[in-house]
Amino acid sequence: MLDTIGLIMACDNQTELGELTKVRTACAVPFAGRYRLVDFVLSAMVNSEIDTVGLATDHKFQSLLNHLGNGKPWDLARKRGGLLIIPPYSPEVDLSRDARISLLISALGYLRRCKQNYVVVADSNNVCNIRFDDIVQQHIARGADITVVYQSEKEKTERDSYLDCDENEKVVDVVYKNDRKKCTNRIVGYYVFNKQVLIDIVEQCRLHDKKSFIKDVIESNIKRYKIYGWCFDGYLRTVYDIDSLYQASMDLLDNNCRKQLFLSEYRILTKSKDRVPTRYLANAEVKCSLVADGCVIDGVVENSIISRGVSVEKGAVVKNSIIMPDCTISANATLSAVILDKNCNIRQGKTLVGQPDFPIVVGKHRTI
Amino acid sequence: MLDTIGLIMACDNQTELGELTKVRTACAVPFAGRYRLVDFVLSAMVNSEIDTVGLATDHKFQSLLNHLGNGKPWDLARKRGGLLIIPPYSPEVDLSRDARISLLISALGYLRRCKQNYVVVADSNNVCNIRFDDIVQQHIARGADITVVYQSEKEKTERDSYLDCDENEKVVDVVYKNDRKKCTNRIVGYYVFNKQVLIDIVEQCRLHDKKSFIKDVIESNIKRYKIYGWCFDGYLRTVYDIDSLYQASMDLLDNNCRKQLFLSEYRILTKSKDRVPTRYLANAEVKCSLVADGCVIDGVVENSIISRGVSVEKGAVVKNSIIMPDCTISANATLSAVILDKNCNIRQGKTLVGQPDFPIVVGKHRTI
Amino acid sequence: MRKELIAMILAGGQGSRLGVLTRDVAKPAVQFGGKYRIIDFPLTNCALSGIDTVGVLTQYKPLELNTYIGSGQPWDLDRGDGGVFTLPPYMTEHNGQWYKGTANAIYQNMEFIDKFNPTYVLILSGDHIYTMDYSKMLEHHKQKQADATIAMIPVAMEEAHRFGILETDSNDRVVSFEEKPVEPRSNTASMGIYIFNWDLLKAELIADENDLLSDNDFGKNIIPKMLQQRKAVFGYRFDGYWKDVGTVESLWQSNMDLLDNDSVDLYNEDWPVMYKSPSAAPHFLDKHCKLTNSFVTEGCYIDGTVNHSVIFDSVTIEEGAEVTDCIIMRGARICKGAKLSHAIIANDCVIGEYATVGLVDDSTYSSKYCTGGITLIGAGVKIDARCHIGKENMVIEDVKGGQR
Amino acid sequence: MRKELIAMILAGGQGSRLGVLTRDVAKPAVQFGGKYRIIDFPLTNCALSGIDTVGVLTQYKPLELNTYIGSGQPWDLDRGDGGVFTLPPYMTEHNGQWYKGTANAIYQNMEFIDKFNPTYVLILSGDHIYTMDYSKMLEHHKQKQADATIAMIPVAMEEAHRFGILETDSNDRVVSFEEKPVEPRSNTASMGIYIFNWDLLKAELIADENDLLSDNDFGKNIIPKMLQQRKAVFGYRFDGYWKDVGTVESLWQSNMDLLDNDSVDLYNEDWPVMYKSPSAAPHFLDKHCKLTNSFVTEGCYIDGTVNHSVIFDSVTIEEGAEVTDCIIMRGARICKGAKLSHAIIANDCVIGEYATVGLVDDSTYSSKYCTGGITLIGAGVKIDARCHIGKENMVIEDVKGGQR
Repeated sequence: MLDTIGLIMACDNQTELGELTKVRTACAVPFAGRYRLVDFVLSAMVNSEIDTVGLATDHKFQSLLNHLGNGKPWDLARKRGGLLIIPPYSPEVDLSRDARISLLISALGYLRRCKQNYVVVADSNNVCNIRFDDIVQQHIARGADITVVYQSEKEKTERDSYLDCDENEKVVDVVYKNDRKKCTNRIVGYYVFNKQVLIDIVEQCRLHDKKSFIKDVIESNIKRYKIYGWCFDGYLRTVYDIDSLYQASMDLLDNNCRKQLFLSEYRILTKSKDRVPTRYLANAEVKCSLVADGCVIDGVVENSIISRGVSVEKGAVVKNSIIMPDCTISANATLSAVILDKNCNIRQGKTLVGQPDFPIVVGKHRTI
Repeated sequence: MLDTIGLIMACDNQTELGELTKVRTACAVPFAGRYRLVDFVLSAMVNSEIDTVGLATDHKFQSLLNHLGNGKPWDLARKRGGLLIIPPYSPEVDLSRDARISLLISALGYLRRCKQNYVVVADSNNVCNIRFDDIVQQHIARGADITVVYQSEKEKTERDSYLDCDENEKVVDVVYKNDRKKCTNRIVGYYVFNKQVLIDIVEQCRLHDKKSFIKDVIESNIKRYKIYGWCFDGYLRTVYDIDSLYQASMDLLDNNCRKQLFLSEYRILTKSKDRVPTRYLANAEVKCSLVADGCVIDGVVENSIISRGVSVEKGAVVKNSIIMPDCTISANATLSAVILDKNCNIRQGKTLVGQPDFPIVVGKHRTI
Repeated sequence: MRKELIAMILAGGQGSRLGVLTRDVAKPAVQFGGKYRIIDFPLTNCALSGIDTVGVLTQYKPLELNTYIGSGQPWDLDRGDGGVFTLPPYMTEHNGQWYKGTANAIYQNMEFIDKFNPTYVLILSGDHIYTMDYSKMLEHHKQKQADATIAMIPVAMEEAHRFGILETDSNDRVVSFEEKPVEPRSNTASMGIYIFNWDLLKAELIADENDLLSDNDFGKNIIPKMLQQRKAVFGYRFDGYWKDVGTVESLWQSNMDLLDNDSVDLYNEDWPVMYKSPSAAPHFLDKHCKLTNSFVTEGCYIDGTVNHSVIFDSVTIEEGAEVTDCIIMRGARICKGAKLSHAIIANDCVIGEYATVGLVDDSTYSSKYCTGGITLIGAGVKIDARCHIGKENMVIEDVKGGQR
Repeated sequence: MRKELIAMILAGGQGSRLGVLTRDVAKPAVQFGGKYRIIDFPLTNCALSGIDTVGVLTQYKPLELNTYIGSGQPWDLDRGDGGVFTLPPYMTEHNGQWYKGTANAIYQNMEFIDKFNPTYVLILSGDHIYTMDYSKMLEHHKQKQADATIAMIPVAMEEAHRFGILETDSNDRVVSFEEKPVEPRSNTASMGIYIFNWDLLKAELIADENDLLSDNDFGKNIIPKMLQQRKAVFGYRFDGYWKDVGTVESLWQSNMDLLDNDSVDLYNEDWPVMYKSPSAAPHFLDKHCKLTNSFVTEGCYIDGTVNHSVIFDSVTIEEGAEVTDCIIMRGARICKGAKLSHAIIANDCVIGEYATVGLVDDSTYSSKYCTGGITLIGAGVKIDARCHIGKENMVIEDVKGGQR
């Protein structure tokens, strides 16, 4: 067993998912037909044999709580260790502050109580199948205080931060879009900390009312602590907004991406529901689509993600769309480049057409 | 199975437990050596074969969440039904409002989703071993819309409300301390509602910004709905404050009270911990005391409640006190009429003396 | 801990007529309908009928069944006071005895039943597909003040000789019972579902055990003896779907019944058939996929043509493969251009490129277990490319190229 | 699903030398130390050593043991990939066979072990009290590149003839092994804890099964044969508390060891002995209670005098009763004025007013199982008021007033 605990930061700070996060926190957004975003990071913890995991939340966590339960689906229902939900320390949310700082402050008690010496701190909005144990081992071998996971990208974006490392992968600077430096090592939101270092930094943030995770936890500590980078070269996409959610979903239709995510020896786990097998009727024509259980399909489906319990009736056409659980696409309706949240109902013959670079989002429980 | 769901209101509204509720909600206060207050109402639900139970919380619910987990210790870890934690709908708490109204508003979704037709609504600060199924059956037999459980008391107090019933036990009025009416049928905080009636009332409270549970949910509906009383004549004590907590604890030393609470066919369930048996050493002198597992006793204990994992060293004397889990009473220390919260440490030879009508309270983690 | 009713599921049989499908597992553990196992049906029925204490009597290769049942959590049967218990034969101070018959199996577990001190005991067999609310049968039992109640269903007259056949009077009282009669007197068959008053059954079991000539079987001994003694034995009419999946052909047929909507209602929200989920990603249908009138579940990759088939989880069907009227079980791979018809392909089989199963007439692997045109390929078997397995064959070992 | 190490606990034995204590339960289910059962020790050791897959081989009266183990949750052994499995003997197509010996029990479960494809297998017996980190033993096994490793402990020379006795060289390699030798060559005993390379063990088990003269026992057959073949068999020294609780006297003694702090450390936070809690209210000590040098647990009511005794849950000891050097198990009631000394009182016994147990010399119920001055009263037995049960007696049925 690793001398490591996990700390998942389940906040909406980094994401703008509009309608989809109106009644749930971002990491509870349904994804890939039967999962929620948080399943990827939780599974990664378990697959890395980290069996003590804290999940710090801020608000709107009812669906998350229902999804997680006692952690049993991830084998995290333990007497010793297991999954611990860390609700916000105080109900007042300081909106000027990066929510991740608030979550870390809420988690101080948890960090102090655990006996392990290392912490994997992780955002909850990445889609990937990663192993943290390799990173922790490298972290220990290098004698690092902090290890920051990055991904090599083609160019810089407004929203991301980038790592400038020396030839030993030691971090020398954090770089932003407007900085002249060319480096495009995108910080993906997974970190390994020596636990005491993390506690000290968070205490400082609390005392001095620091507001930004990247600036105040990482960047301003480059001199004081040994911070290393660690390059992840597998499939990884961060879900910030509707565009990246849509893109990450379409990636699932690619055999290679899907293989990296789901056909690894290390499985993505989720809460299972008793659904009947999906039933294809006489008029079904389905191609290049990912379909979950419990659906009844009698229409045309192409390049789409169909979640649990969806009905696509005769003559209906669904293309380039993401249909979340328990929606009904009635006879002869047409959807193209649409994201339907749970329990929507598209009536007979109705049409919604978006574009792949401008998908239409329909909120929960809508009938159209 | 009963056509009934449970809704537990876990708020601090009705209680003033000072130090003891600084870091936990009232119903998570340890009681009777190995329980927490919430165990009594939860067990009552399960013993009444109510297997769908919502528990609505407001803030400071970390210890409650840890205690409840997925509900397994109460046999409420179910795929269908089971225990559902209902966190506050919005983090902003309207302090002018009776928290119970806010909790009921948060629970509207849960009430609507469940198919059952009756709801047992229950406060979480009573110590008793009650059966709700008898009450529900009576409720149905009488064709009631609301049934209010009361207890016959000797006199009225400032804080309680009382039911005036006619000869058929139909409620005709709610009476307060200063009212002239003599009636002393104390409302204990357990109610049965026809679900739709409850939903309608709570919707009204939400729309018209009503603030008081007793006034706006019960009293103002006496004309509109059929409200009946139901008299509970077993042992029941409501924990409002340190005095009533102390009294309820001392009741446990009475063989008759203890028998009613713990030796019924219907058991009080709680989360169990792996503790070794309690060990009595050569100098132990223990009388009239309730002692939980995992203690080591080598001193004198009388008329006290000793919780899990407490150490009473040689020469120490503990009388008329409540010692919560994992405290140490060092050699030759003396405690009389003291309530020690968890993890306190009384050093060698130190003395704390309160009085049964003025017990001294020591907060968590104190060393004295 | 007194319970009104507890259930005992007889799950010890091999079910040898299922051929290679029960080589490694007991019959109740046989897979069904894409996601289920046969045992899911009685377990779900118990849970949804409000029965929270269930004993499962095992004997033949119980490992997979035991592991599958586990704590009973998938059926909400992981309870503090009760739950699901697997009950294998065991040794006592004096000796150990295998279960000799259905009645003897219950006899050997009287101590278990007595622990719960039930008023009634429900005896079920673990090898039928049906959904049934046992609480209604119990009501009927109580209302008739019966000593025993037998669930009964009309069957085709020409099939009647395979069942225990009942005659009842106008008050549902059983007047005659014959196990597998040569000349059936009616077409009302016993479903092998009994409710007994426990005190009475216990006395009968003890008497039966002392009768050295008895087969210790409910249908052959206990029920006829009770009738002989003029005990109040009643019938309880059931008219839903009920199928004994005891043969390769009936297993195949009952899967096809699901596709044809002539089966249990899997979509009934008040009676969801519960099971232990294997948990894989949603299935992916690739660009050459043509898929109609079929069940498909998690973890599959399909790029071929599938019609009127039940596809279990994690199956791969490659481009150009054609699967018709088949059952393809967990993890099997149907390679490019293979053609399959009227076949049951067990777990983890590989059907090589351009191989065929169930298309040609050939009796190389013919088997008495395979009737009605159905071909069966046993778990893990590899059929090499371009090999042809004939109709009504049963293959239990790899078939290499060059062999036929 | 490949596991480095899985554990197999042999829990099929009756342990007949425990007399009436194992009349209804297998020995590993016997209660110990106020809250525990013997099986808690190997299960806790497995869980805390990081072993997440454990097979428990049962055969004799397994119901209580199976129910106790349940899903394995109390030991954190309810895992998705692995967990705890109870493994009874079972029927195959050909026949059914009871476990003939320890080696045969493992032989019959080779398929189970192969499912996890482990590199090493840890064989444990379910009837010792000890805490041990098996991961350290595995390290030793790997470091020595052993084929098999046997845990060993020094015992008193005069006791050595009861054990398997080893001799090792300076490198811990085993040079001789003799099961229960008449003239022991050393006082180093096998603890019955073995680690084997699974591939090798499997071959040995198959060979052993084919040897018709073999007792199919690890100590008598497998280990001696491996030494004969000059396999690399190493010893692993253990020097903690380890006690075989195979007799009434040793069970009593090991409970007393707990009271005298000469036992396993139950207070070690890093190695908490885990168990399934029966869950009752805290115990209550009433006004006449005098209680010293004892263990007491939940649900008890004590108003009498208790010294140097282990009191299990829900025991009642009334005013004026005197209990010294006793073990009082779950739910027993010691009535007013009764006196007990050096006795084991099993579950739910009632010792009547002013009765005595273990005080007088009397051999009415004498038994070969009761030695060392210990008296044993079987579960549920009622001793009427003022009856006197002599020392070293074993009572298995109610004793009525007037009888002696």
